Parts: sequence; structure tokens; C-alpha cells
Amino acid sequence: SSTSSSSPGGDSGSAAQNIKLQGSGASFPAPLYGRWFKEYSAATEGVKVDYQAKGSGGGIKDFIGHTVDFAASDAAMNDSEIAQVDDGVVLLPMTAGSVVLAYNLPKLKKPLVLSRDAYSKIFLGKIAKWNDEAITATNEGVDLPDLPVTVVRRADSSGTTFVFTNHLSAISKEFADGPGVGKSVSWPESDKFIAAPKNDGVTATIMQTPGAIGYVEFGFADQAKLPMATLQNAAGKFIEPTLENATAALAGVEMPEDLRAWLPDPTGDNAYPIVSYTWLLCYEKYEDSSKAAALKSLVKWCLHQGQESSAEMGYIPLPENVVATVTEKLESIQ
Amino acid sequence: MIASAKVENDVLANGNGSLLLDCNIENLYYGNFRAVRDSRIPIHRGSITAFIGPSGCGKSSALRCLNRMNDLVRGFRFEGHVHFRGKDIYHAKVDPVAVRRYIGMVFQQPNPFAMSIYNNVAFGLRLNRYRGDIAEKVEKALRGAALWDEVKDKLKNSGLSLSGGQQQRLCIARAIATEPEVLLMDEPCSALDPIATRRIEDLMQELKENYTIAIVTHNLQQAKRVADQTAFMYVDTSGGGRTGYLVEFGETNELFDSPREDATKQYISGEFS
Amino acid sequence: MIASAKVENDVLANGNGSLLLDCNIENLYYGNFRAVRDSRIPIHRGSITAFIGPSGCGKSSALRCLNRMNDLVRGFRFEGHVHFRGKDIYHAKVDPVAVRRYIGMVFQQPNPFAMSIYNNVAFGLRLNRYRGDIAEKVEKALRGAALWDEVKDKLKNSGLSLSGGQQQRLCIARAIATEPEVLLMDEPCSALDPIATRRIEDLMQELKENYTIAIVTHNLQQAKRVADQTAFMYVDTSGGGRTGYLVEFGETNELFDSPREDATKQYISGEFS
Amino acid sequence: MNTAEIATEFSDVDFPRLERSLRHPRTLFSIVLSIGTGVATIIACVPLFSVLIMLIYRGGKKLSLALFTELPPTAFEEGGGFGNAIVGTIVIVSIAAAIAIPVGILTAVFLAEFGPQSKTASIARFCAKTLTGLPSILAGVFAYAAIVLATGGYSAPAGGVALALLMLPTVILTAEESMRMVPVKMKEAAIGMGCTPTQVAWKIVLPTALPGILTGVMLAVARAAGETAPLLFTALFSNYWIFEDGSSQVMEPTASLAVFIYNFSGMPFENQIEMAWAASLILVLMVLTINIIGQIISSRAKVS
Amino acid sequence: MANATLSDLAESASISSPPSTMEIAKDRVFRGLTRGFAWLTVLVVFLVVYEVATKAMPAISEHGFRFVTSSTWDVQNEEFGVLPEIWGTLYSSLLALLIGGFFGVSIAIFLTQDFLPHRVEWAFKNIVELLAAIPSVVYGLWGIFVVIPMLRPVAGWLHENLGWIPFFKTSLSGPGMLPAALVLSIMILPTVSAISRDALSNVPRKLKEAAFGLGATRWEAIIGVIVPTASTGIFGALVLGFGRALGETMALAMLVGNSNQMSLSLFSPGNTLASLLANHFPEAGEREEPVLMYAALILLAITLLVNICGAFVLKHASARMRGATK
Ligand SMILES: Nc1ncnc2c1ncn2[C@@H]1O[C@H](COP(=O)(O)OP(=O)(O)OP(=O)(O)O)[C@@H](O)[C@H]1O
Ligand SMILES: Nc1ncnc2c1ncn2[C@@H]1O[C@H](COP(=O)(O)OP(=O)(O)OP(=O)(O)O)[C@@H](O)[C@H]1O
Ligand SMILES: [Mg+2]
Ligand SMILES: [Mg+2]
Ligand SMILES: O=P([O-])([O-])[O-]
Repeated sequence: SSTSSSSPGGDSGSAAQNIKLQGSGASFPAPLYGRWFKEYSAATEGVKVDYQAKGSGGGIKDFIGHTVDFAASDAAMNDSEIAQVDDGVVLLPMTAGSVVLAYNLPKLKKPLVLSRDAYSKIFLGKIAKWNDEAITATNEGVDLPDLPVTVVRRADSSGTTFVFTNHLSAISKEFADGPGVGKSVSWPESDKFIAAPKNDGVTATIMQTPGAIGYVEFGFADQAKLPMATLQNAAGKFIEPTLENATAALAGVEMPEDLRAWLPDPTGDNAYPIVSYTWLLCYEKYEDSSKAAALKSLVKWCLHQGQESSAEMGYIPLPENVVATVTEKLESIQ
Repeated sequence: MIASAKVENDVLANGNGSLLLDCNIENLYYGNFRAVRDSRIPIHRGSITAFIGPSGCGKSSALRCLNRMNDLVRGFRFEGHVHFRGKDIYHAKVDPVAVRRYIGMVFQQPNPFAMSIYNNVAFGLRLNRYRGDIAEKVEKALRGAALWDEVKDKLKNSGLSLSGGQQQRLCIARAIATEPEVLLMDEPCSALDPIATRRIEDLMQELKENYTIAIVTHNLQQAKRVADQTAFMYVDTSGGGRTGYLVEFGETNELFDSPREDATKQYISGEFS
Repeated sequence: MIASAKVENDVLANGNGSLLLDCNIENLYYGNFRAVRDSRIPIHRGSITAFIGPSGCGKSSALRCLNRMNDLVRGFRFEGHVHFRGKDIYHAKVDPVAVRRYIGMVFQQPNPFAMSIYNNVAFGLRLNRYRGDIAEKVEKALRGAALWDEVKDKLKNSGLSLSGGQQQRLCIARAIATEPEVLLMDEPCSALDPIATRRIEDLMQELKENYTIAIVTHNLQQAKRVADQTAFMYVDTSGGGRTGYLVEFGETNELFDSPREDATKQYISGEFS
Repeated sequence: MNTAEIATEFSDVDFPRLERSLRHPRTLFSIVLSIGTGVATIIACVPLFSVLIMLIYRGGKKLSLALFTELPPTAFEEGGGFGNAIVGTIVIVSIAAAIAIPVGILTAVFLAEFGPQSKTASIARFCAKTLTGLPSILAGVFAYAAIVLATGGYSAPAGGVALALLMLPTVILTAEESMRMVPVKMKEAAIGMGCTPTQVAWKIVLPTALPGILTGVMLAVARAAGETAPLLFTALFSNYWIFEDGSSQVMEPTASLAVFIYNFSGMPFENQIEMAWAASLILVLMVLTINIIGQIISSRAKVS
Repeated sequence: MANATLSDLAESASISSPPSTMEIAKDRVFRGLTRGFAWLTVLVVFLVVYEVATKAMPAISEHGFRFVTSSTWDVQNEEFGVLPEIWGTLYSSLLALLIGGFFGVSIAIFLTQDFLPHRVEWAFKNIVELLAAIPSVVYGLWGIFVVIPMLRPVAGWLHENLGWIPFFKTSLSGPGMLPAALVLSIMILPTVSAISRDALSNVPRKLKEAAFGLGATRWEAIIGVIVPTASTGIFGALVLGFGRALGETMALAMLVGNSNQMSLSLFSPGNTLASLLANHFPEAGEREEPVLMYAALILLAITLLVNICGAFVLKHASARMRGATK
């Protein structure tokens, strides 16, 4: 098994020409990646980068199966997954983003404010109606409807789910003991939990379903003009999901050696509670050295020029020190 | 109309042997194609009337007018009248379904339904919500069709399991179970071998006592053997069409022994079959 | 075998009028059902042999043995022999496809191919890789089948556009185009009206000059009119079976005028058709 | 004879009642059922029109030449098109057709002509029927294991194989059916003239059955063109052209309209959603065209 | 060659010639070829089953029969069960069969029994059959944007007022069994109606005439004779439609709600085997893949079972029709 998806005509002789890098995985950063790769391909003669969003789990599977050149995941890869890749794995954080709770309550004027208790209960299936006390308590003066709460979750195996359940497990023991943490977990059994594929699917389903609430990457909700809930953070403050607040959350992260850093419950007064890095998964060794070179220059481009568009699209640009660490790590790819 | 009303009076006066069905086909069209013209064929109670003529001359078409079976054909148009007991069955108010209840039909190919022999015969009785003893009627019809002895032990078997000749007799039994007044038969023997044919012919002779029969046949000998009256039809190909018309109608002996028309003479002396 | 070899020599010596096809059906089975037994029917060159008998007596089965058409039927088994010019066509080494090129067949239902009239007739010529002038042969065959005048202006039309009688003649033309030695006809007129039937009968008389014909017919009159020899088959229902067998074979006049067997007498005096 | 006359005469006790009457339960029953099925038929046509209207309304306004010539847009981009998906669909379906049609027709020839009663035929026929019930997703799963993993990547041929699997039973069964429809008497005529079985098949059966076979092929192609599930893990998708700069990238992930619609319809971006509608409209139009061609062929053949 | 014994029989003048060696060789090769392709079809099915079965083996030995009776799907703890999916598959397909079958057969009757002029009949037939040409993603979209919004008020009313009936027990949030089954029934409608139509129009005209000749009204003839005679064909159509419904993937994945629910309620979301596969297969890891293959095997088994039962019933019914048995 090798990455034989090299371009059919191009041998190493015409290496500069017709290199195609195929990637797949997370839908969380897909809009950003789509833009980066298109811009990069347009700017770079002879290199084409293609990316298909199918969820982090799908990306990891493709990566293990060597059906792609690189993959993307917002849950990085766990040790057992890494063990299945013979050619070695390099995990590179590329950007970060926040997971928001988007909802469909058209009559609501002010943004919904949810306490930690309220939103963990919602995702445990413990709150049946929108006018439940747990919600009204933090939303004084808002006329919450007597509508069933419909939870939209991911149907596929997803990094977004990982980030979100990681956070919920950190703040609620009941959640940790129940569904737990994972790219796909066993959600409570209820006819008010419906599942949709990818961040796109969840966003669209929320839009279609009055009374729905679900977790998606910020950019998706933002683009869809869906209202997002203000959440209570570790410090007890109610924080709006803005770029600023998300950046604040990332401030306190230490990058470990393997670059797998999670922050299940960021501290800090202004920290938005649910944020995460998202990673590019690369092999350590590529059979086709021109491919390795192309990939490296792609990543470099993304780390520098690319970061400029991050903020614009609702993602959190990587801090300087992280960029430096990642650039260094990049060299281990051959 | 007036003429037929007059005839009708005679009919009612005469009882048996009198005019039962007065068929006057002025024009019969399938779409734009005129298939039959100018054929007046009176059918008398308790008699057998044969329709003969070359293929395509409209024998079947004429016969099927008599119980409005042609209504099922797209593009069928009829000009003229068919008086059954003096009533025009083509009158706008007449329900063709009711007509067929009184004028039954037996077809060229035996066509039993894919159900048991018993149910085949009982089919018509049930349609008419017959309230009496159905089993008795079925037996009577099967006896009438000279089939009872052969099938009495296997009434539950499928009608399709019978031989061709038996199937045809089953169809006759089915047709007479509801006791129609007229039985139309379109080449009922053409799919059968001579022995089976002979049985059906004998049967017709018996049925004639209670029913009035009109039969289309290709077989001149058959017409000679069974029919009281014979209608000879021929095809008029003048003007590019192929329109059938009645050449001659009369007592069978007379028509065969001393045909009035040349066409008849030619056709019966071509004496096949 | 020895006997037939002797006969064969006579055949070759005598030329016309001699034994061309010597058919000896000892047993003919469809699966476990014995359809025909003990029938020896010699067919002579340049003659017309008719097969008559009630339905199901195995006329068609016997005829279809003569060019191994029955091979297509599942479960068909044949005991006996059919010698064509002294060679057993059921010999293991004989290819039935080759047999059928020499012994042509015309069927009950006209069955032209869905192609032009010309191609219908040329089909066999092309099949046999005829190298001469195909158009000429086609014309000859159509003339031979008495169809040329009716179709010469529309050879490109589909064979299916013809009338029933014309279609049957087209099938005969198709069969004779390759000049087979024997023509087998299974009730070739049963789908036709009397006028078309007469034409086919006349045609047979003409063809007899060059071909040997075997014909199955239900129509005793037809057998009388056209056949030189007649084979009368009947059904033996003893022992629960329904096995056909040859009752009597002989010159047509003799068979009809002074039948040797009672069964024959009964059957032909049942004189239908 | 006028109505009044009929009325009086019909009062005659022993005389047949011939007049039509709505009060008669049998007549009424008939009328009610006729209306019922008629209404059912009309109701069944509603979804088609509803789908078409929805597509025209939502997809129609986006129609432009750019859709056919440009590549899919990324998240925030305006404009763009799905030319590569159209080309990809054509390529994948062609590959599928190239596999399924010969295999299907030749199998059908065997089933209908050479060994209709044989063991082989009954097994093959059973398998073909089983394939009709094969969930399309399993065709994809199979092609993923057999082609994608074996060749080491998503590709158009992998998608083609998956779709071929779905086309095959339709082709086999309709072709067999239409070959069986060739009148036995026609085949007998050919056999009686000394045709070998192969000659009967080529000269008589296949030409006569051709219209029916073509209809089946068209139906199969139409179905294949609209399949999504198996393509998701065989051909995947691509944001680039399959043929470009004179080189072809057939062994690379390949775009298709069905996957394009599936991907884009779920996105929260206005432009993308509109694009998905437009693509649906184009796909349905393509499939309908194929279908209508098939219908015309078969109805034309029936006339002659 | 085999024909040598006859070739010398040919008179030199005769046009007839025995088949040439070439013709015989071609015949042999072509026949062999078609037989080969027939076996290829068999092989393909075998391969599919083999592929799925071998991949499922580890899961079968690990989870055994519990897989069919348990209802959790927890990748984290590796607990797998597909009871809700089996239920959802059968429930949605049966609902679809009920609706699609009823409409399909009604249409088939309406379009074969001379109710309409030929042209109108032809037009309707094509319109209905064009429904088959619409890709299932498009149906999915249509379901989301047209059917669900349309159903929402109706479902709401039913739930409010008739909530005690198990079918209306829950309220409709959006995706759910009913929208899925409705769209599914439209998807199988053309299959059912086209095949039933064939069966009905193949009923010999002579039978129809016989019924009319006995004085049957149009519907008495249809119900008493025509439909029973065509019943095997209609049954076959229903079996095929059911098979289609069982295996339909995309539209269901978009409409059914993908939730591990087992409920009689028409408005509750559910899941089907095919949409389980569609959602999980693309990212299934080493541990999950055998389990999905096991689910696929169950789906295959259900489809196969339906087909075999169908074939069995058909065989018996048609034997009875032919009068073979008593
Ligand atoms: N349903 C129909 N539609 C159009 N034309 C028809 C129809 N039925 C019969 N015809 C035409 O009407 C003419 C008369 O047909 P009809 O069947 O009445 O003849 P026939 O005397 O019964 O012939 P045959 O002896 O062959 O049964 C023929 O030219 C035939 O082609
Ligand atoms: N293909 C077949 N398979 C099984 N039985 C058959 C087959 N063909 C004919 N038979 C049976 O063999 C017997 C002889 O049939 P055959 O067709 O030879 O009779 P026939 O004399 O030609 O009758 P008909 O006058 O009705 O054409 C009949 O009992 C028939 O049922
Ligand atoms: Mg007639
Ligand atoms: Mg016969
Ligand atoms: O980014 P995800 O698609 O894995 O949630």
C-alpha cells in the first residue's frame, strides 16, 4: 500500500509539474482549508491541492488506509490510531476555532444565555421544553416558547463532537459518566435527538427545525446567520462566542512535544469555554519526495500567508509561538 | 324504427320462433375504417343463425354488435339499430352491462378464468347476486353443457386444467348458467379437433330448445349441419376500402342449395372444408 | 438398419417417386410422457404425404421429427430412426443444424421475420453463403410461392405488413428459396380463410414437381384434395396414457374410399370439415 | 323510440331492465372506484411536478453558462460552477455502462436463448434478481474494498464499478424479458432454416429485441447517473477537472453531480445552496433526457 | 466434422450447404462466452456476499446474536446493536409499501383498463415513470424543503388531538419516519406501477371479454377477473418495490433523523440499516468496520429473504393459476 495517487503522467522527471495533493477529513476547518488550498493552487504552478470534508473520523480512516496524501482532524489522532500508520505521523495544528451552540428560536430577540448546568442538561436530554426553569433562570425578560427542545447532533464520527463532548465531560460528571468523550458517543435515546452529517448538515438541520439546538463550528453558524448562545465559562462569566473571547481562551495553552494540546475547559475571565485547535495529519515519509516538498511548502504558506484569512472567516489565528513550533516540526516530514 | 315496431308486434304475437333480435347495421366503424355496412340480420327465437363469409368480412364485428361487446373497442362507432325484444340496445339510456346479462357470449378461444371449475360457472351467478342455491345452478349449467359427468368429481380443479374441448364446454356452461336468452358464439369450434367439434355441435342442437343462438363459423359444413338460418357476408373492396356487407340471408338449405346471389354461389362452390 | 440400407439402394436407383425419407418412430417421449409409438411413415420423392388424425395424436410431433425440430424441446427423446436418402439423421454424428438446411419447414402460424420482404426471402440464401445472384433467386422463390405479383413493388416493406395469407406464402417462398429437398408443413392453412387456403393448395400442387412435401392437416377434405399418400394416426388411451400411433398409411384414395381399419373408417365418416 | 316509450315498456314485468341507473349499487360501485383510481393517479403526478417546480424555482434563477465552465466555489466565494461534476458524472457513468452493458446483454442472451432452463441460468437469474435488491450503499462498500483499497485511492473507475453493479441487474432482466418477447414462431422459423443458435441470436433475436434492450439500458443509465451513496466512498469528489492540460486524472478522486448536490445542499452558504439546486435541476434534466430518449426509442419500435 | 455425414447428401445443384466449420466454431465460442458472462454475474454476487461476510466475521464472532437484539450503538465502549435500525428499515419500508403499493396498483389499473384515451394514458404513464428518474438526493432535498414543512402543521394537529394513538405519540421535530416513508413511497411508486401495469396489460384480452360477456361491470371484471389473473405480476411488483425501499440510502439518510429510536410513532425520528452504513462507513475505524459489515450482512439477508419469499409465493401462485395442482 502506497500513496499511488500521484498524477498519472508525472514521474519524478517532470516533478515540478502536475503534483496533486489529496486530502480529506474534518469539516470544522473545511471552509478555511477550501479557501487556502484554492488560493495556494492558483498561486503555485504545477501543484494542485484538493480537500474533501467528510468528518475527522473519515479523514483518519483515509489517512490510515493511505487513500489520501494528508488528512485533517480536530481531535488530532489518538495513540492507537497513530500506531496503525507505518510511515509515521506528523500532527500539525493549523488553526483554531470555537464550537458554538446554534439554535432556531425565531421569535427570540436577545441571544440566549445558557448556564453550564442548562446546556449540559440539554445535551443529556434532561430538558424537554424551552421554557424550562433551568433556561428561564438565566434569560430574564425573554419570552421563551413552550416548544420541545430538539437536539441536533452529528451522525458521523466528528472532531467537533470530540471537542464538544470533551468540554461537557469536563464540566458535568453526569455527562462524563454517560455519553463520555469521543468522536462519536452514544447520545441519550430520545425522539428529540436527531442526527445529521458534518457541520454543514447540523447547521442546515437546525435552520430547518424550529426549536432545535446543536453544536457547530462558529463559522458555519455565523454564515448561516443562526443565533448562537452565550455560555457560562469556568470563571462563571457569561461569554459571547466572539473571535476575541475565543482567542482569549487559547492564550493559556502550552504546546506539548507531539503538538496535541486540548483545552477542555479554558480558564480566564473572558475565555469562551469551547475552543480547539485543528490539525493537519501528514506522513513522516513520503515515497514521492516531490510530494513531501510540495506539502511542506503548502503548510508553510498556510502558516504565514494563510493565517491572515483565518480571522476573517471566524477562525482563531495561531499564536506566534505556535507557528514557530509547527514550522520546526514540519521539517520532520521527508 | 317504425318498421321495427311493426315487426315487434308480430314478434310478441308469435311467441316462439318469432323475431327476437333485429339487427340492422347501417355502418360500423373502427376509427375511420368502415368495417361493415348495410347488413340487416333478423334473429328468431329458438333458432340457430349462422354468419358465414371470408375472413375479414365483418362476421365477428356484426356478432359483437348484438350484445355491445364492441363498446370495449376504442374508436368503435355504430350506425343503425339492434332491437332486442323491440328495445334498441344502443339507446343512450341503455346500460350495456344489462344487455350482456341477457345476451351471453362464447368466444373462439376457450377462455376459462384462472379459478376452479365451480367458480367459473358460479361467476355469473354471483355477479347477478343470485340468491338461490348456486350449487344447483352450477350443476344444471354443467349438465346443459354436457360436461357434468366429466368434471363432477373435480369441481375444485382449475378450469385451465381441462382439455381444449372441455374448456370450451365449460365456457358454454358459464354462459348459460345465468340463463340468458341469446347465446352468441364466435367460431366456437375453430380451436377444437373434429371430435370435440361434433360434441359442441350436438350441444348446440340441444341448447336451441331453450336458447336462441347466433354463431359465426368459417366452416360451411358446420353452418349446413347446425344452422336454421344463414347470413352470408362478403367484402366490398371497391373504392379502396374493405367493407363487409350482407350479401344474402335466408333459410340455410335454400341459401346453400339455391343461392340467389352470384357471390354466394361462388363462395359456397369454392367448397372447402 | 439393414433393411433400411436395402431400401436406400432402391431409392437411389429409382430416382423420382422413390423413398426419400424413411421415418420409423418406435417411441417418442416428452419427458416421461410417451406421445407417439410404432409409426412407420415412408415419404416418397416428389409426392405429397398428409398426416391426419384427431388433435393430440402426435401428427405435429411426428412431422417435427423429420427435421429434428423436436430437439429443441426439453425432455424430448426419440427411439427409432429417420433415414434421409439412406442416412440416419438421428445418428450421433449428424448436426441437426445441417439437417434443417436440407429439410425445410413451414409452420401453422405465418412467421415472417421482422425485416423486409426481400430480406426475409434472402435470409436463407445468405445463411447458406449463396454466391450467385441473390435478387434473382428471391424473385424465383416469390414467383414459386405465387406472391411475386403482389409484392414486387414493395419488396422493401416489412414482411409483417402483409396479410395473413400473403405472410404464409412469404414463408413458403422463404423456405423454398434455398431449394431444400423436403418441405414440411404443419397445418399451413389453419390460420387462413378459404380463399387463401385454396391458393396455398394450388401452390403445393405446383411445388410437388420439384419438392417433396409432408403436410399435417386437420382438414380431411384438404388431405383428399392435395395428398398422394395419407397417414392416419390415432390416440391409444389404453393404460391411462395418451399415445399416438399410426393406424393406417396408404394412397389417399384408397385410405378414404376403402379404409382397412375400423378406427379410420369411423374417423373419416365422422366427416366434419 | 323516445324515452317515454322506453319507460312504459320497461315497466313490463317479465321484460329485461336495460336502462342505466345510478341507484343501482353495481353501477355506483363502479363509478366510485373509477373516480378513486383516477384521483390516485392525479395525486401521484403531484410529487413529480412539485419536485420539478421546486427545482425550476430554486435552481432556475442560478442557471448560467458559468455553471458549466467553472469549478466549484469555496466557502465564501461567489459564483463558480460545477462543470467538473458534469464531466465526472459522464465519465463515471460511461465506465459503468461499458462494464454493465456487454456483461448484461450477453448474460441475458444466455438466459433467454441458450440455456433458459439450465441450472446455470436459474442460478444466474436468481443472482440478477438478488442484485436488484442490492442496497446501493453495499455496491459502494464492495467497490471500496475491491477497487479503492486495492488501487490505493479514490477514483472514477472505482465509482464506475459500483454503479455497474447497480446497472447490471436492470440490463440483464429487461434484456432477457425483451428477448423472451420475441415470438417463438419467429425463432422457430430461423431454426427450421438451419440457423445455428448463435445465428438465431444475432440475426433474429437481438435485432427484434433491440428496442426493449435499449429501454432497459437507458433506465439503468438514468438510475446510475443519480446515485450518490456508492460514490461517496468510491469516486469521492474533486474540486478540479478530470481532464486538464491534455492529461487525464481518471485515477484521482472524481467529481460527480450527485455528490456535489449532497455536499453543497447541506452547506450554510447561500451561494452553495443555490448551486446545489441548480445542479439538481441539471442532473434531473440530464436523466430525464436519457429517459425520454429511451421512451421514444421503445415507442417508435413498437409502431413498426 | 460432425456434419460430414450429411454433406455428401447434398445434390450438387442444391443451394443448401451445411454449416461451415467457421460457423460451428463461432457458435461454440459465442455460446461459451455467454455462459461465461452468466457465471460472471453469479461470481459478482458471490464476491459481494463473500466480501461483506468475511469482513463481518470478526464482529459476528464477537457480538453474535446479541447484535440483532441490542439497541445501543456506542463506538466508544464498543457496544453495538442494530435492533432500532432493523426496526426502522422494516417500518419505513412497510409504510412505503403500503402507500406506494396502494397508489402504484391503483394507477396501474387506471392506466390499463381503458379509462382514458390512449394519448392521455401514455402521458400519465410517462409522468409516473419519470418519478423513477429523479435521483435520490434530490428526493432528499425535496423531503427537507417541501414535505417536512408541509407535514409539520398536520403532524402537530394530529399529535395534539390524537396523541393517544401510538402512531401520533410524539411530535414531529423535522426529520422522522413519516417524511422518510412518504418520500420512499414516491420512490417505489414507479417500480410498482410499471410492473403491475405490465402484468395487467398482459392479461389476455379474451378473459376480459369473457367477463364482460357475462354482464360484468367494468370494476366487477377488474376485481373479479383481471386483478386476480395479474396477481402474481402485481405481487412481484410489490416485492421488488419493497426490496427497493429496504435498500434506499441517501434520501433516508437525509430524512429519517438518524436516531437510534424504536417507536411506533410516525413522527419520531429513526434510523435504517442503509443510512447507518452511509453515515458511519466513510469514517469507520478498524473496530467499527466489521460491525458495519455485519449490519450490511443483515440488510443483505433481509433483502434476500424478501426476494426468496417472493419467488416462493410466486412459484406456488403461478402453479396454481396454471392448474397444475388441485
Ligand atoms: N378492434 C378492431 N380495430 C380495428 N379494426 C378492426 C378491429 N376488429 C376488426 N377490425 C377490422 O374489421 C374488419 C372486420 O373484422 P372481423 O373480425 O369482424 O372479421 P371476421 O369476418 O370476423 O374475420 P375472421 O374470419 O378473420 O374472424 C377487418 O378488416 C378487421 O381488420
Ligand atoms: N413440447 C411438448 N412437451 C410435452 N408434451 C408435448 C409437447 N408437444 C406436444 N406434446 C404432447 O404430445 C402429444 C402429441 O402432440 P402433437 O402436438 O404432436 O399433436 P397433434 O396431433 O399435432 O395435435 P394438434 O392437432 O392439436 O396440433 C399431445 O398429448 C401433446 O400434449
Ligand atoms: Mg372473426
Ligand atoms: Mg399439431
Ligand atoms: O470537523 P469534524 O467534521 O470532524 O467535526
